[in-house]
Amino acid sequence: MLQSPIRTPLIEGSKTYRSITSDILSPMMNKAGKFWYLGMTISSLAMLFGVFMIFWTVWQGIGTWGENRTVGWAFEITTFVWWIGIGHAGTFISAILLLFRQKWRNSINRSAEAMTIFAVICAALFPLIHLGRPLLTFFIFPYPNTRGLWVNFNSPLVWDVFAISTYFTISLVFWYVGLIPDIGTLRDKIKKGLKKNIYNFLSFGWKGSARDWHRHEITSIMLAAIATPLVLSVHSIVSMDFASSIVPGWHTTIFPPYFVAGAIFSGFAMVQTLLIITRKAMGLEDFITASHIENMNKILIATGSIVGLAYITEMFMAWYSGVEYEHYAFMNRATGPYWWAYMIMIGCNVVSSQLLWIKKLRKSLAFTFFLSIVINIGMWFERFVIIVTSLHRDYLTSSWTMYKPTIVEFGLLIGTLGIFFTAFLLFIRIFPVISISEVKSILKIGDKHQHKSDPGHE
Amino acid sequence: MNNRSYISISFDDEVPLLEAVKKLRDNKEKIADVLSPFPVHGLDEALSIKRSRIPIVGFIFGALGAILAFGFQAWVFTVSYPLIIGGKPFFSVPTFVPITFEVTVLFAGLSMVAALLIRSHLKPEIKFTPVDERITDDRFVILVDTPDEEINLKRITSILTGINTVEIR
Amino acid sequence: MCKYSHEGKIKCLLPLILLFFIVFLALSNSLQAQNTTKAQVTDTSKVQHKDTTKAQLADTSNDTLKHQLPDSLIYKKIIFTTEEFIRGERLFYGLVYLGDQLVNCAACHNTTVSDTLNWNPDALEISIKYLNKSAYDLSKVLLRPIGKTMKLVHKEFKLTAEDIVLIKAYMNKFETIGLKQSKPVITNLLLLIIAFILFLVATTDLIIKKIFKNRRITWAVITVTGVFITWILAVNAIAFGRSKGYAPAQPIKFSHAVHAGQNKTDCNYCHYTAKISKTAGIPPGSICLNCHFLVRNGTRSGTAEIAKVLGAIDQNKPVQWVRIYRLPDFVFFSHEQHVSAGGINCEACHGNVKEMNRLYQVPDLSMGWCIDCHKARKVNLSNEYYKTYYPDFVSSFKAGKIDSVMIASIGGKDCGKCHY
Amino acid sequence: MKKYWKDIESLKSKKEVRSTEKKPEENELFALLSDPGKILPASRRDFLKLCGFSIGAAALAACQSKVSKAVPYVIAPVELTPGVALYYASSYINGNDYCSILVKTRDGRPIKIEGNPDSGVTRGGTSARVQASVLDLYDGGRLHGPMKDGIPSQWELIDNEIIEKLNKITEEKGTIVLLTPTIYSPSTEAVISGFLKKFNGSEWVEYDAISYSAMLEANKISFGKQVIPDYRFDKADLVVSVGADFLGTWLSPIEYTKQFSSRRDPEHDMNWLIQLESNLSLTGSNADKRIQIKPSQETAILLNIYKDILRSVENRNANAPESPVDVNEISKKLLASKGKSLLISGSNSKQIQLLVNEINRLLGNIGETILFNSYLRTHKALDTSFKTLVKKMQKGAVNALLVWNVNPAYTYFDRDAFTEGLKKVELTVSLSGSPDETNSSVKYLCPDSHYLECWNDAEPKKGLFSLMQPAINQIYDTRQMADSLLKWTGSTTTFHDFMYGYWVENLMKLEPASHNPITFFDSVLQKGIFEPGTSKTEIIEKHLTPGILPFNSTSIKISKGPTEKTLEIVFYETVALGEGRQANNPWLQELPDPVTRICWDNYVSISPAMAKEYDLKDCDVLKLGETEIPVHIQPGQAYGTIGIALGYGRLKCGKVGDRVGVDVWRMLSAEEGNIKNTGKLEKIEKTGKVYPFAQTQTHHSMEGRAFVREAELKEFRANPAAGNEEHAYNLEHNKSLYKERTYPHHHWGMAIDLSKCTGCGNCVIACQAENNVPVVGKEEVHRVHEMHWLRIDRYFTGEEDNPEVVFQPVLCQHCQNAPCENVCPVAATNHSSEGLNQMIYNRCFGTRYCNNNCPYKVRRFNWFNYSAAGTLTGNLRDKEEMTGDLRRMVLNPDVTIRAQGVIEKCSFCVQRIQAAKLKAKYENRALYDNEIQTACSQSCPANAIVFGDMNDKNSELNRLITSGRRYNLLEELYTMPSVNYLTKIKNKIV
Repeated sequence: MLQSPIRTPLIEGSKTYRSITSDILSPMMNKAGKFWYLGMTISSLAMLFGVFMIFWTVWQGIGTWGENRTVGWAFEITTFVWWIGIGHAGTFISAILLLFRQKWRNSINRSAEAMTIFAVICAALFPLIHLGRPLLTFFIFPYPNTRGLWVNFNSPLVWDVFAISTYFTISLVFWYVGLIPDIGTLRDKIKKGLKKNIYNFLSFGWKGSARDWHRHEITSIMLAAIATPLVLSVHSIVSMDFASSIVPGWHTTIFPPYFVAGAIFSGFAMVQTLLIITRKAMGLEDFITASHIENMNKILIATGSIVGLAYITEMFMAWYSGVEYEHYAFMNRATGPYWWAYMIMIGCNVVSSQLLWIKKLRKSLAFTFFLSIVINIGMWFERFVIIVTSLHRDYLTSSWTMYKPTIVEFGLLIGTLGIFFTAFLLFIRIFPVISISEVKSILKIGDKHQHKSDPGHE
Repeated sequence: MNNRSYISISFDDEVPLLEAVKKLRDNKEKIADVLSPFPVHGLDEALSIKRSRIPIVGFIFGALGAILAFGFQAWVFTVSYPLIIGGKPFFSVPTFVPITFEVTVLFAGLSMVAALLIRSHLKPEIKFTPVDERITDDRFVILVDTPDEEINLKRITSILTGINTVEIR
Repeated sequence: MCKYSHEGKIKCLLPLILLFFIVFLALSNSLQAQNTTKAQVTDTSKVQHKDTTKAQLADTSNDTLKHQLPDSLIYKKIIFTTEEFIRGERLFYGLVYLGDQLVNCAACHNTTVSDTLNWNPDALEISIKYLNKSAYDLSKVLLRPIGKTMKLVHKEFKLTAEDIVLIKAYMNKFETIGLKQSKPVITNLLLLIIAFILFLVATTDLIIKKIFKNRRITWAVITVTGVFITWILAVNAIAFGRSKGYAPAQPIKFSHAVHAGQNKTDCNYCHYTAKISKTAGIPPGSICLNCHFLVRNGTRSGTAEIAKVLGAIDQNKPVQWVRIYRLPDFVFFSHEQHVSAGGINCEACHGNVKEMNRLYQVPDLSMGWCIDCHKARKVNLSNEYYKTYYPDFVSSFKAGKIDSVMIASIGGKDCGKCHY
Repeated sequence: MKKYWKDIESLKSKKEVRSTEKKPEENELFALLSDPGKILPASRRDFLKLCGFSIGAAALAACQSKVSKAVPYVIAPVELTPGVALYYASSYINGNDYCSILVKTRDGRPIKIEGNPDSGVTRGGTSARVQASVLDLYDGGRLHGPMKDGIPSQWELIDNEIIEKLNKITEEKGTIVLLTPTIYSPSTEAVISGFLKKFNGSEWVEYDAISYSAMLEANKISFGKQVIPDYRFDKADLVVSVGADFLGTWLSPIEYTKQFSSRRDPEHDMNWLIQLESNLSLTGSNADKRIQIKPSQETAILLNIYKDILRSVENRNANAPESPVDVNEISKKLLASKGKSLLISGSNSKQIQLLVNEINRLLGNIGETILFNSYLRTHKALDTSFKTLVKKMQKGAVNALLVWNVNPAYTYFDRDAFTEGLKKVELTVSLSGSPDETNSSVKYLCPDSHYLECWNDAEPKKGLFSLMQPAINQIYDTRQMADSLLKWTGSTTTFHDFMYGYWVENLMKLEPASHNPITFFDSVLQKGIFEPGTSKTEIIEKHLTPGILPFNSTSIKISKGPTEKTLEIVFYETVALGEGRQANNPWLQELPDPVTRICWDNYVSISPAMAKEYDLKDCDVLKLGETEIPVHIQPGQAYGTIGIALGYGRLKCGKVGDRVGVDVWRMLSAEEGNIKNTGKLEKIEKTGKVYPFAQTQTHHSMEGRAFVREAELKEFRANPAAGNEEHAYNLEHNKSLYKERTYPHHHWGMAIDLSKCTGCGNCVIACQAENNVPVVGKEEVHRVHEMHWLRIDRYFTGEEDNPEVVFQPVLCQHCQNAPCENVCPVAATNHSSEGLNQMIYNRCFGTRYCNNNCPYKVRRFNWFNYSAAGTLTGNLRDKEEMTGDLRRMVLNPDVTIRAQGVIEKCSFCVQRIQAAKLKAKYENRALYDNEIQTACSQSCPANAIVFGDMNDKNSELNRLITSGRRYNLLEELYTMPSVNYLTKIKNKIV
């Protein structure tokens, strides 16, 4: 393992262990500010709006959406894939960067993981409500029943169920295992009362013993080791919803890596959005430093370029395959009635992320924030382009039609954004957004007292 | 918990902690436990903690999950209720791969976490009294196992002279 | 280590007693099978009767006087005091000592909904019958019975005219309230709630409070209640929407045991469409009339039940049977297919109807039940149809390579054979 | 209310209400069927009770744990077994439309109409209108009983009043007029003549909204007979049609489609069709050559053809103006097939029809392709007689007007004159069964029963008789028209008895073998038809001498060609709605027009070139006179013409049809007494409004993809696989990684012959009726939520201004490697061991993944609660009230009603397959070829759809699928469909 001889410190400001604790725990110990309440109000209103739209959809039927005979999936699966994609950054940061020993991740992994969990919850909502008969969702699970029936293991949707539920479970467990020592800190910081009891309950009796730390680290690294293929598999399987079908524009073998890259791209963009707000709002500039943002921007360049490459490859393969349906499907994407969506996709994802080659922009927080939102919009449109433009003009020209979303569908998107931000706002008030113990362990990096070894690797 | 008595030695930084551990072990003191707010690098070797077998648990359960998932799918499609789906054969291995993988990961992950919780006696409890409330903040504590406090306290204090301790009691 | 104090022991025993109580209740409950069914039965009868009652009750108040016989003023009485009512009730339940005999009407004429088949008309039926008649008519039956059975039972009653008027006055009550439910049953829901509370208490105790020092008891409570809750939930989930054992009270006390069993009537005689149609059909009144045109007296019910059939035909009102076997409409089931083409006996699905006084649903009619039979039943390969289209099976059968072909092998497990 | 079929308890409550007015005849309802002489009075409620009796049929119920009742009959009717379908041979008569049919009834309810294969007229074919007619029976908007001044009344009271008034008028020498459409029922004609005799001075006027009176008049002049001849398209090698949509709406389309398609068999015998027209009609889209003309050019074109033919046949010359189109080719071809050709015209101008007759005479077609032995009797009305009537009415010279089944207040161009005249009539009686614009201003309403409730007979063609028998008792308190007339005449017999007498007296002698009237009548009743043969033929002389022929080409006036700017309007009937009689039928309203694919509307069709010129877009609203009407750009519409459909914009037909589309009847005019189906328009005025259509197909090109494979006859003769070369390539190159599955026992399949299919839409409605396909309404169709299991794709090929049209019925292809099956997470769709792609509705929870993955897009999702079968309540979307008690009677009890959120699709009519297999097993035999007929194949008027077992080597299906023309749709995807298409062969040989 190569280490650069001089490292820039990962944490800025002169920090002691004690000040780290008090800095990070301050939101939990103090009253929330005006902006928190404002954000909470807005996001819960959005959530309520979404809940009403869910109720309306379930009661009245999927007909309230703009979908039709030809376009059977549109807004909802677009948003589903978008959220699942966002949900990839968290585990990517915690697992893959942990395996690659990117120490800077320690400041951001907690919030990224939380984001993952909330994003997966938002995502999982869509497959549920997009069912024609959501009350029969339990049909999807292979449970023993009096009909003697199981499920169709050929179907990518069943794979999805397994992949997403596994991903959610493992992410949640990973996140919680990491939280246990920090909850211990919280428990010890709070003097008494119900709050203390609750944290006590949640801390699982963490005492910080060397053996516990050892097992904790081994478990973390092993979870990271299995979460790494998991994170790659989840979006691969989601992409198989499309790739294993017969629809021109969906039926492409490039989808798994393309989707994974896209997912990490959008996930990091969302992490950027959240962290830039969080560090500002919660005064965590010392922990989430400009170099964190820059590092993530570098990942954005990389994944953005992969995504761009995938776009080009798709086009090339469509032409090279010689299949007229493929050929038409891709021409239709770029030049058909939904050309604007395609242009938004290219503009927001490929062109904008290339701007990050400029160091000045890469280091600019304002630009990064703006860009992260642009990328998220772009990635939403990527899925929209894949789903809608492929479906609306498929094989039989007689069935070609257009798709127009309705207010209900927008409501669902807004609603999940509401759920997401409500959950995130609650999270920052309840649990430390930065992993205290992990940050403490990297406090001295860039210091004189540099440690040569890494945990759990001997 | 047991009723044995300990001498606890507190530090406010990990560097003296490591030195102290080394010295204590050199002096054949029994270190019952070391408590720290974060995993101190090098402590494992210093304490000669054996590598945990949690990965093995994970492997066994992962393998179990793989066998169960694959076997279940194969049984459903060939024995329980074979259905003709898309002209495919009943026993088509590629189809079973994704779910087999996911269940493997799920079993391995959950089993390892379960092993961690069981081995470290971590469980939800409403009443817990820590050795020192600052252990989770900025205190590092060595617990030395001792049958006779009075004598050992002196000995240990002498061993640790020169090392920046906060408190020995 | 746990120290056992006296107090501690009681504390330890408490959950055990509760547990025992639950298990006992659960067992006793499962022995008296089909609570749910009972509830249904009750509902029906209530609904059924109420409708008619109200309309007719209105009639009574106006018409009672008209219908009364002029020979005795007693029979004209329509207003009763509370005491008189109570006497009527006591008379009906045989609580009044009449000379040397106790006349208990309720002994034979049920006042509650009953699971078993009581051939005697119940209190409600009688009250409906005599609603528009005077107490004088009732007195004729009680004091001068005609039918064979009635003569035997209603022997030398020493009821006065006043008593009969009071009995009738009391009986009219059934018109409005219907029959009572037989006995209150502790439903599984109650047990489930108790078990759930115990489970919660034990779990919280285990984690938080630690009142019971002995962990083993807490664990035992958790395990047992956990198993119980799971079991109840599973059983109810499986039975959800099914009605195995459903045995509703029918408007006529028709006994399959008498007709199909004792009298050996062929199933297809009454259910004559079973062989030619997808539905087996409920026999029309005209079929009943084939025999009951002549047979007007039953050995058990006297003429009462047969009279209902004849009356229905006379008035041209079909008898409204309560349907027992019922498949959801997304299942296509053809009796013709099974009886004619498949050659299956009625008993294979409907059970031993010949011994059922009151008919009940034998199978649970779940898809698994259908499929199991399709997997196990052999195809009649001598049919020309199979010879033409399944020559491979037929030839290997003849060659002795296979000893039978199951329905499932010729597509009996295809979804689209029943669902379309 | 909506729970009717769900539980029989609701029945109970109904019955209790009824107990006060119990009728002794209740049980005899079905006796009607066994005792044909009796027509019983019964109310609608009796009928409802009857339907409730059969518990088998009530199996439409949802699974609910509440108590359900099983209510048997008191006395079981002998002929009716609950759960078993009964078929009655009958006839469909609705105005001028005729079809010989079999009525399928289940538990006393007619639920489906099938074609009667024995009929010499329609030969087992039906049309969409015939298929949909069963739904009219269950139309709650029909008149419920007799009315006086809009107030419900009693038959006896009304009868007495009418009889009294009629007698009074007769005594005072007043005029009684009976106004009907063409009546071709011999018994009814006899009843009417009895009526006319009884009431001296009464008149009978026949009035057809779509008039063929010029043809009748011309034939009177040319042939001495005022009849429509028997056109024999099956005998004609060459058909030249000038604006006659004989496959869609002209005269007797079912019969002509049967005849025409029998000659579209490239293996054997292929005819040639040239269509000259302005609108792109169904016939035009099936033509081998289509020439766009303006209606005003018809005369000139025909004169030129006449000139050519006259020159070569009789070596004479005739004057003719310059022809707007080149007719040399047509003339040459006509001359080449003398005696085997047919020239027809859809014009209602006497001189054009005379010209056509003369050309046909010159070509020697009279007696060959134009016969008079069994001439068509379904169109007999003369426009002049109605015009005279209106004039008389206006003068107040009509004292009583009895209207039956015509609606001049809506269909007559000068409707104001009619309504004005109607006010001056003392006694106005309407005998029509449904509310309409005419009978809303009539004093007495004596509603006729639906044809499925009636006894009647028909003689649609001379010498070809058929019977109509009731398949159900009167749902409402209605009485059939002939019965009313008999009653008013003073007769005590019922019409059934009258008809029976008539048949025994007049028709039995045509069948020399029969002596017993009862057996004679019963045998006819059983078959539905009586065709004693054409032994006594009447032969029109083939060659009338020119001197005698009252035809002189010089007498023909050629109207001055309108200026270039003047637009000519062509009014036409749509295939679905015709003149608008069945406008209240949601099935027909939702049937997309075969050519434009628009439903629930009419519109102005203009050509793309004109649209460009006037800067019009689809859906722009125009102002034509006082009416506002949206534009549809229709490739193939002749430049300078616009087409508008009649039969829309009704105001008083019922909830479904009211205000659907625009009423343009007023824009018609008369010329020489005959109502013209053309008009003129000086300019187009835009309103700036936009009106969206419900259009089921918005893309009209195949984009170079080989969905419909075509070849010319010449190529086909040289190479049977012409145009289908890809098939061999695909067969060779398609490979599967897996071992292919085989279906050794049964393997159901279908062949659709694109050469034969005319795209008429009959199969769409047949499928809808058989499979309980819901109606979704205009807005939902507009949102691309239509539910038809079977659709007919229509593609344009060639240039935009003069496209060729191809039709392709697309249904579930039952692929062996079905893409939909792989993706369903709950295996709600999978394959049966007999090669069917099965869809299990109760397992489906609606991911719509199968629909996405279906390359044919034949799966349909229940977007809303269309059918009231779901678990949730309060969310019903049923604008057309198809889930009402009465409408639900039409549902097929063997097919599940699909709930909200469930995918559905074509099942290959698996209920029919299963029934036929059961029958075979029961009878211990193998299946017969063609024993199993799907709803679409059974009634196809073109015999384009063949269903069968692909494993049966001797079947008709096997013959078709082994032909070189066979291919599968999108076969390059290797989905291996069980539906096979046969290439479309067009005859372009000149």
